[in-house]
Amino acid sequence: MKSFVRRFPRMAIGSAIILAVIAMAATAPIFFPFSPWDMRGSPFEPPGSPDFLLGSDALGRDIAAGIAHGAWVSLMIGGISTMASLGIGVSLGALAGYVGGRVDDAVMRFAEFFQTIPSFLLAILLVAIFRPSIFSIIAAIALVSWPPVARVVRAEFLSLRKREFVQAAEVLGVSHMRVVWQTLLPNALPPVIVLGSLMVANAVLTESALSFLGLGDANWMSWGFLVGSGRSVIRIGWWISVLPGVAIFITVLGLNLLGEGLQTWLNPRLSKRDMP
Amino acid sequence: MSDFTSWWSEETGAQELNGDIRSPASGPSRRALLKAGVAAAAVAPFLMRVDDAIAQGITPKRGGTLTSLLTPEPPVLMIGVNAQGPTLTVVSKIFQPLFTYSPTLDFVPVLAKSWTISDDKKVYTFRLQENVKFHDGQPMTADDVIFSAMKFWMTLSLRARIVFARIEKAEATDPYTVVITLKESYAPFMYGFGGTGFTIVPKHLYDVADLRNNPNNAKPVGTGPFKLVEWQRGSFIRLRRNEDYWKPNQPYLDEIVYRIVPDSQSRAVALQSGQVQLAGGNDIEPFDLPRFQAQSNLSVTLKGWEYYGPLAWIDINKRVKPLDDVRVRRAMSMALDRNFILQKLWFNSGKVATGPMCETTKFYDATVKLPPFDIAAANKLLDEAGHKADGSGIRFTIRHMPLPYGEVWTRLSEYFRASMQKIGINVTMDTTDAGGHTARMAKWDYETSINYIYQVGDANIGLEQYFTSENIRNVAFNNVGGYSNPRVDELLAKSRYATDPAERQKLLSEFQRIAVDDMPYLFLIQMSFPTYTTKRLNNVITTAMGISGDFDDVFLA
Amino acid sequence: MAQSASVEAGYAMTKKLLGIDDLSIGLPVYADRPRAVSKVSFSLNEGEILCVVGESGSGKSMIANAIMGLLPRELPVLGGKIDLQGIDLLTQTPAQLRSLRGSRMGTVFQEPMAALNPLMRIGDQIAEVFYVHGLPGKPQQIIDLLRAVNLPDPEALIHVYPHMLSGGQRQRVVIAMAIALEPALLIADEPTTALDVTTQAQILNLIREIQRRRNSGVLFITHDFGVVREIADRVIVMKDGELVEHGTVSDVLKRPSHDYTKKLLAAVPKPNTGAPRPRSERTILKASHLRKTFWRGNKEVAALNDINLDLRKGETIGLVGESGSGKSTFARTIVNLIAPDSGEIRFEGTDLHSLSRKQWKPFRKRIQFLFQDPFESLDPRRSVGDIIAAGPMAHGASAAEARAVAKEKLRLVSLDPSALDRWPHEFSGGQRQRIGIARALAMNAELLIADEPVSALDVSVQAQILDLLEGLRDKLGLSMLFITHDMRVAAQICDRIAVMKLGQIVEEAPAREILSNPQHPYTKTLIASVPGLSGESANHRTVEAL
Amino acid sequence: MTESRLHAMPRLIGWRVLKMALMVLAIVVVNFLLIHAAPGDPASAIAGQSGQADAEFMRQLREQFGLDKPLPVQLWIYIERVLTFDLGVSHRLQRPVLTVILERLPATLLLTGSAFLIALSSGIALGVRAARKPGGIADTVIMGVSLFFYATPLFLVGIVLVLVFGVWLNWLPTFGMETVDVPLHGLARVLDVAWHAVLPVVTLAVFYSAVYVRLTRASMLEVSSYPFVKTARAKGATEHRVTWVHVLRNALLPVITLAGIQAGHLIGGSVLVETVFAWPGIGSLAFEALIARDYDLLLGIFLCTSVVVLVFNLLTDLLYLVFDPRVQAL
Repeated sequence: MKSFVRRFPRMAIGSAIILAVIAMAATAPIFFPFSPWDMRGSPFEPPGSPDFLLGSDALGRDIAAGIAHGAWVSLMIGGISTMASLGIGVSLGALAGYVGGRVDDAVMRFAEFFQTIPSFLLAILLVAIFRPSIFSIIAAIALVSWPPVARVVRAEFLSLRKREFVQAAEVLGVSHMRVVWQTLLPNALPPVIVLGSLMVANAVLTESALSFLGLGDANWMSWGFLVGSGRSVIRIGWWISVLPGVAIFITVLGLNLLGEGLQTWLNPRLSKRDMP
Repeated sequence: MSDFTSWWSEETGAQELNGDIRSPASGPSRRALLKAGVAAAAVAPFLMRVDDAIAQGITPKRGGTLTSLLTPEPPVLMIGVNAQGPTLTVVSKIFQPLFTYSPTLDFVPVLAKSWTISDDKKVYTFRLQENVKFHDGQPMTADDVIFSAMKFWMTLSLRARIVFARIEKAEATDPYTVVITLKESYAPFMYGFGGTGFTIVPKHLYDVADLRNNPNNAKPVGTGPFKLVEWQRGSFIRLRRNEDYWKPNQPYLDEIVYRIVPDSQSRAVALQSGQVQLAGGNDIEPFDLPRFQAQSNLSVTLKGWEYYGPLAWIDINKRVKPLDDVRVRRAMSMALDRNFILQKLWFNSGKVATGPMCETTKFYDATVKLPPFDIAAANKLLDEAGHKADGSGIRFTIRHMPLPYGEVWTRLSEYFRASMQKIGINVTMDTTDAGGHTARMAKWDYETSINYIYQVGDANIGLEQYFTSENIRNVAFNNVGGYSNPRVDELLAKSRYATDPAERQKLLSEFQRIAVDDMPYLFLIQMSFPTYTTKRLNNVITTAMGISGDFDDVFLA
Repeated sequence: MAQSASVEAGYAMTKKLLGIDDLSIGLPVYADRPRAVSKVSFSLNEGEILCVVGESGSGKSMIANAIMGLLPRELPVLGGKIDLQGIDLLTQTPAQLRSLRGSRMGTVFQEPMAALNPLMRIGDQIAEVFYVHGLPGKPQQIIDLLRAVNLPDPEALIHVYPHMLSGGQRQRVVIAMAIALEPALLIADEPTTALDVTTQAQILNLIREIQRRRNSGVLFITHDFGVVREIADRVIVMKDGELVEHGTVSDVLKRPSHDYTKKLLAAVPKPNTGAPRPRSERTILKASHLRKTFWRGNKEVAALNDINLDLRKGETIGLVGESGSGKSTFARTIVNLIAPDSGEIRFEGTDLHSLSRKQWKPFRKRIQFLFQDPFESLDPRRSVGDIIAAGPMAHGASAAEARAVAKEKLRLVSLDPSALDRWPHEFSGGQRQRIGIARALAMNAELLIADEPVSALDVSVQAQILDLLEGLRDKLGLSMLFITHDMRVAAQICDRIAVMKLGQIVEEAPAREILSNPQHPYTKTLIASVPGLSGESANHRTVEAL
Repeated sequence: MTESRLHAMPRLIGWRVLKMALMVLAIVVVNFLLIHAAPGDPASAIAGQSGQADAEFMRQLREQFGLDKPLPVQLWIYIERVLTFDLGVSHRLQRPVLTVILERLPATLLLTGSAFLIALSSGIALGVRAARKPGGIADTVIMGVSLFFYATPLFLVGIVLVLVFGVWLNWLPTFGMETVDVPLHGLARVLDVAWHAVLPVVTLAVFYSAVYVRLTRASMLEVSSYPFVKTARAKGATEHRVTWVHVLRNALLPVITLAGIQAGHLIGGSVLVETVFAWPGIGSLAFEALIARDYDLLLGIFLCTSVVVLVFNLLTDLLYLVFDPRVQAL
């Protein structure tokens, strides 16, 4: 453990941050056993006031409770949307890379299509069309973020297919499904895992940007909502925006560190050199 | 960002009416005053505002540029083609009405020097100013007035169409006299025929088939004290002094620049740092009001909204169970602390609502009161109505569609949800953007929502379409909630044609009482949007139109 | 230094150019031994070629890097002295070293394909050598240099980018850069290892020629005793960072004193001198009129151009050719990794080419493939047991059965059955190639297609694997198609040899016949190019070198 | 050989443009369908804005915008119009969509373009510096700062910059693109616009700069291990020359690729920045158009941004073609 921390300090810090955020989300109902929407005192109490550790917002709601409960929502949106876009991206990328030919062409054109439309604009449009709700937000984020995954998986598959151990499986008479599941996917996964951790970070940021623009789901307390709602009163209560913003920052930082750590961990060639 | 905040609009549907609009000075005294020429005594305080200023030791000063804010950017700068608040704010400097309204909703002459109304309240004779020229140098005459009323406004404006359809004929007896004859007496006529609701456009430029797409819409030509010289979309609008303005030596300002700043924080910064000298309407979020009130170089006023009379309420779809139950609606109303809303969300910019009408609106009845804020009583009422709470304390769940016009409205919806929680009503939010909001309201695809409406002086113009059963239709800004009470239909119909003010008061008082009893809407607050000015700026709010006045006497000291 | 004094005595007439004294180079903490190079001393004279021979990991390249001052940070020089014409290189400042590089010492590296900046024109890259040393570097000088390394049309070549050149051409460019300022010392670090054998011969000749013309000293690093024989004046042998033997080329090759040297020399493949095995009447694999064309960009390349081959039961045919000859394409066509455009491949009478994937499946058991790269051909994410068991399981064996088979096959290739639960990366190259063989034989294949199975291995390991394959072939009665670029390897293990060039088999005959009496001119060139066989030593090559 | 490659360029570009046109067409169709799937239409949005509506009014509006026709017909009409470069008329602004967009586009291009150039140049410079000694002080500081900006939400950066430089220090203008109270001309105007651009450009640039720093550093380290770098050192080239001539030029290739891909991101990011800083560009216009259900305008914006992205991709590919002699096709 100690040597792991010493060899992969980024990954250690990153995982520690993410575990802490998960712990915060999990313990939110214990430390804040009330809805984060409850108006529990006077508005605009600064951080450190007796009732509110991190201050209160324009309606007298507890920012600390909002951050703690919001952690769960932000992580859930990040996690589910990443899972979904990994699902789309991996299947399409695997299909393109394994089948090749016209299927490959079609999939790549499709990905190109999604990459040509500015993704944030598309996300805004999708959320507006499907009405802002947690599902439409997740769907929109997933829909705009799968192309890089598909590209990475496809590239991995293409290069793996030329590798001798994959050809060996073919020569042994292993079925397509087994080749894909047992040989190709496990070997294509490391870059996808790295990408995945960065995508969670991106999803958290995108959700907050959407909420910031007023396209969040008002039934779920999320960090983006807090930042957006506090923005117009930033001069009266800077903490309403800034503290949740710091929470976003720390989480994204943790995810990035985790991603970088994973990259060095999963890629031995980098691990020697890239370690600070 | 949702600074697509409240488009206040002066266009609001209205129905027929007869009879005249009573100014406080009625009868012979009024006629005498009008005969005396440019509306003297009744309107004197408002015409003497310059003298007022002089009396205070401030002499109007020529010159200077006024930089103001504008939110959101108007789509087009042509009166009639668009009726959003920001459009009116700008075009009111370019186009002028026959008369406007004082803060007590009396009439103040502008392009009409004077007018007389026949005893049967059917013939209105307007005497026009004689030295008025359009920005292109053409004189303004009775023909322009008749064209504007009978063609321009009739074609373009839904509300004008409803009011002006009462006109049987409009004639010019001489180049400077217009005689309007109504088919029958119509009580709110004068409230639909003045202010920004009826301004004069040049016939020689607009007497063509397609008014909406008239090329002159891009370069509006009016009679007002300012001309449009530059409009950089998304950035600013620049108005310049009309050198040939019909009031000598006016206007005082050289230029007015409206800056388009979509972000509310940036707007606040601009005001605070002195980059702009005037902000109003939705420019500044209510949260910032106390801060700016405390700032010594700024003055803040809540005046200037008497004509529009914005009233915020929670709209309820009465078809949805259990919202069809008046006891439920009353309980919901009792669970809302309007003082909290006013103080904590609107920072005291306005007053709590007492019923369906604003205090400034004609025939407001101060004796009508909403049931008091009382959570316990509200819970009791719901118990009585048979809506028992389940194990987790929830009686039932309703959906709520927030008004997507800015932060404060979102906060209001959150407050609504939290308040309903206290009486065991679970509220789920059903967010949509502005385009979707109107469409869903029109389709009756909502359970509760928030709206605010403009009363434009008279209940028969600003309110009745929200209450009468003939307005239950799939069109937004009508009775989309499906409220139907035959007595209300009858009262409002009678009030339309009643010629006697006392009778109208009686009818509308009863209407207000029923509206509170039936609670088709949860009336929240009477809003007024603060206007912020640097202290150097004078005479900004002098009429009931607020910052949508013509600014011909505004000056920078 | 004292140690090498006696060796140098015979060369007292010539001037000493480079002296290495007691040189030690460290390794990072996690390495398997403390030092990359340990107390190595030797010297090099003007006009002399000194070969440093050793297997991978022997530290031979580290010496070259240490001389150039280009050791990576984690490999520090721990002690010793490097003296170049009286300059102590280890005490030079980086700037001083820089000015020596290129001017006093030129270097040629192993990877010609990657040794040139892909974004710079050839002329500019050569001119840079002059430029960085403050010299004008006139175009004519560059053209002359390109001509000196026997590159065609040098006037046009200076405008060309590296990717348009072949590996041999690129290596010539690198040599041109190395000799541009006429350095006294030329360091060649495995300069021909990545090249085809005919190209290798040309490059060796070129280095020899340049060295003679300019009387420079060459430090030549290689793993191949054939190359040593070809080019060296003197030899030092390295093992695990230590110098184990040095002497003149004839001394070391003929009378090696150290066991390790003897072992290495013994491992050099030699033609099978035993009695030829009888040829079976039964054809197991017959390829006729096989064609395959690839598109490279917009250029058509015929990888297989009417290939005909007849492999008999129990026979081993060696398919020899240089890179791009189509030999690997042919191998992959047989196992349906590549579909031919036309022609037939009959396995015991069945045309494999026309079979569906399902129909092919039974033949997967009978025809197996052995891959070149032991580090590439095993899935890094599966255990050795799983890797070997994959074949039987794909053909319906239960996990337990397959595991039993895997265990048995591990024994067959002389690996401990405990390897089952270990991971590929825990094994050395030779061991991994054994695992590959176990995998191929897990379903009792009858025909083994071996695609360069020993090319990536060190010479001593190579010998072991060849022995193993030979043993298994005889024990199991395997038929084998053995693809290799190395005529010596083919001569050791094959009954017959087919020579491929540009998608065609130009000559096919019993191994002995091909070696002693090649018919086709290309075969002749190929055999003449085998290092250690050419030049004056070519006369006695069959006796000694092979 | 090289020359023939570049001679083939017009033909290559021709093919590419054809492919781009097909892509744009696909985008038009999909966006059209998406936008029309949204609840609400321009008529209801107009009604919403003006707070008035009756059935006749709505019908007139729908007829005026052609919304009474079946969707496939509307789509066909739209495609026909687009093919003649007629993007229709914004119902809200009462002006041709193309005019509106062309009016706003320069502001966005100025914002994103300068942010892009600043991000790219600073990112590359810092990335090179960081890669010089991995693990050194400079590397740690640069990577730390870039990670900081990489992880901070764009709008938060914007807000904080406004607070610090606009409000507390009052050094820089916080909104708009130029001073309009006093009309400026010539150089004064250019300086004025540049002055206004500082905060929005910096806000947008810091994030992308962080991206380029990280990529450049990784790429530099990767390329440093390539044999040709050793060859260059063996020639006696100075470290400076090795870094800037040999390593950097090769390390830039992936940076160019990423930069090409990020054109779309930049425009997306400009929605936020333009909103926070009241920058009169196309990003904020898009958001307004969406809110107002200004279909034609919205479609036009999507079309134009897609074209901008495609053109940008083409430019980076061309750059690649010129830069990397190995590339044969686009």
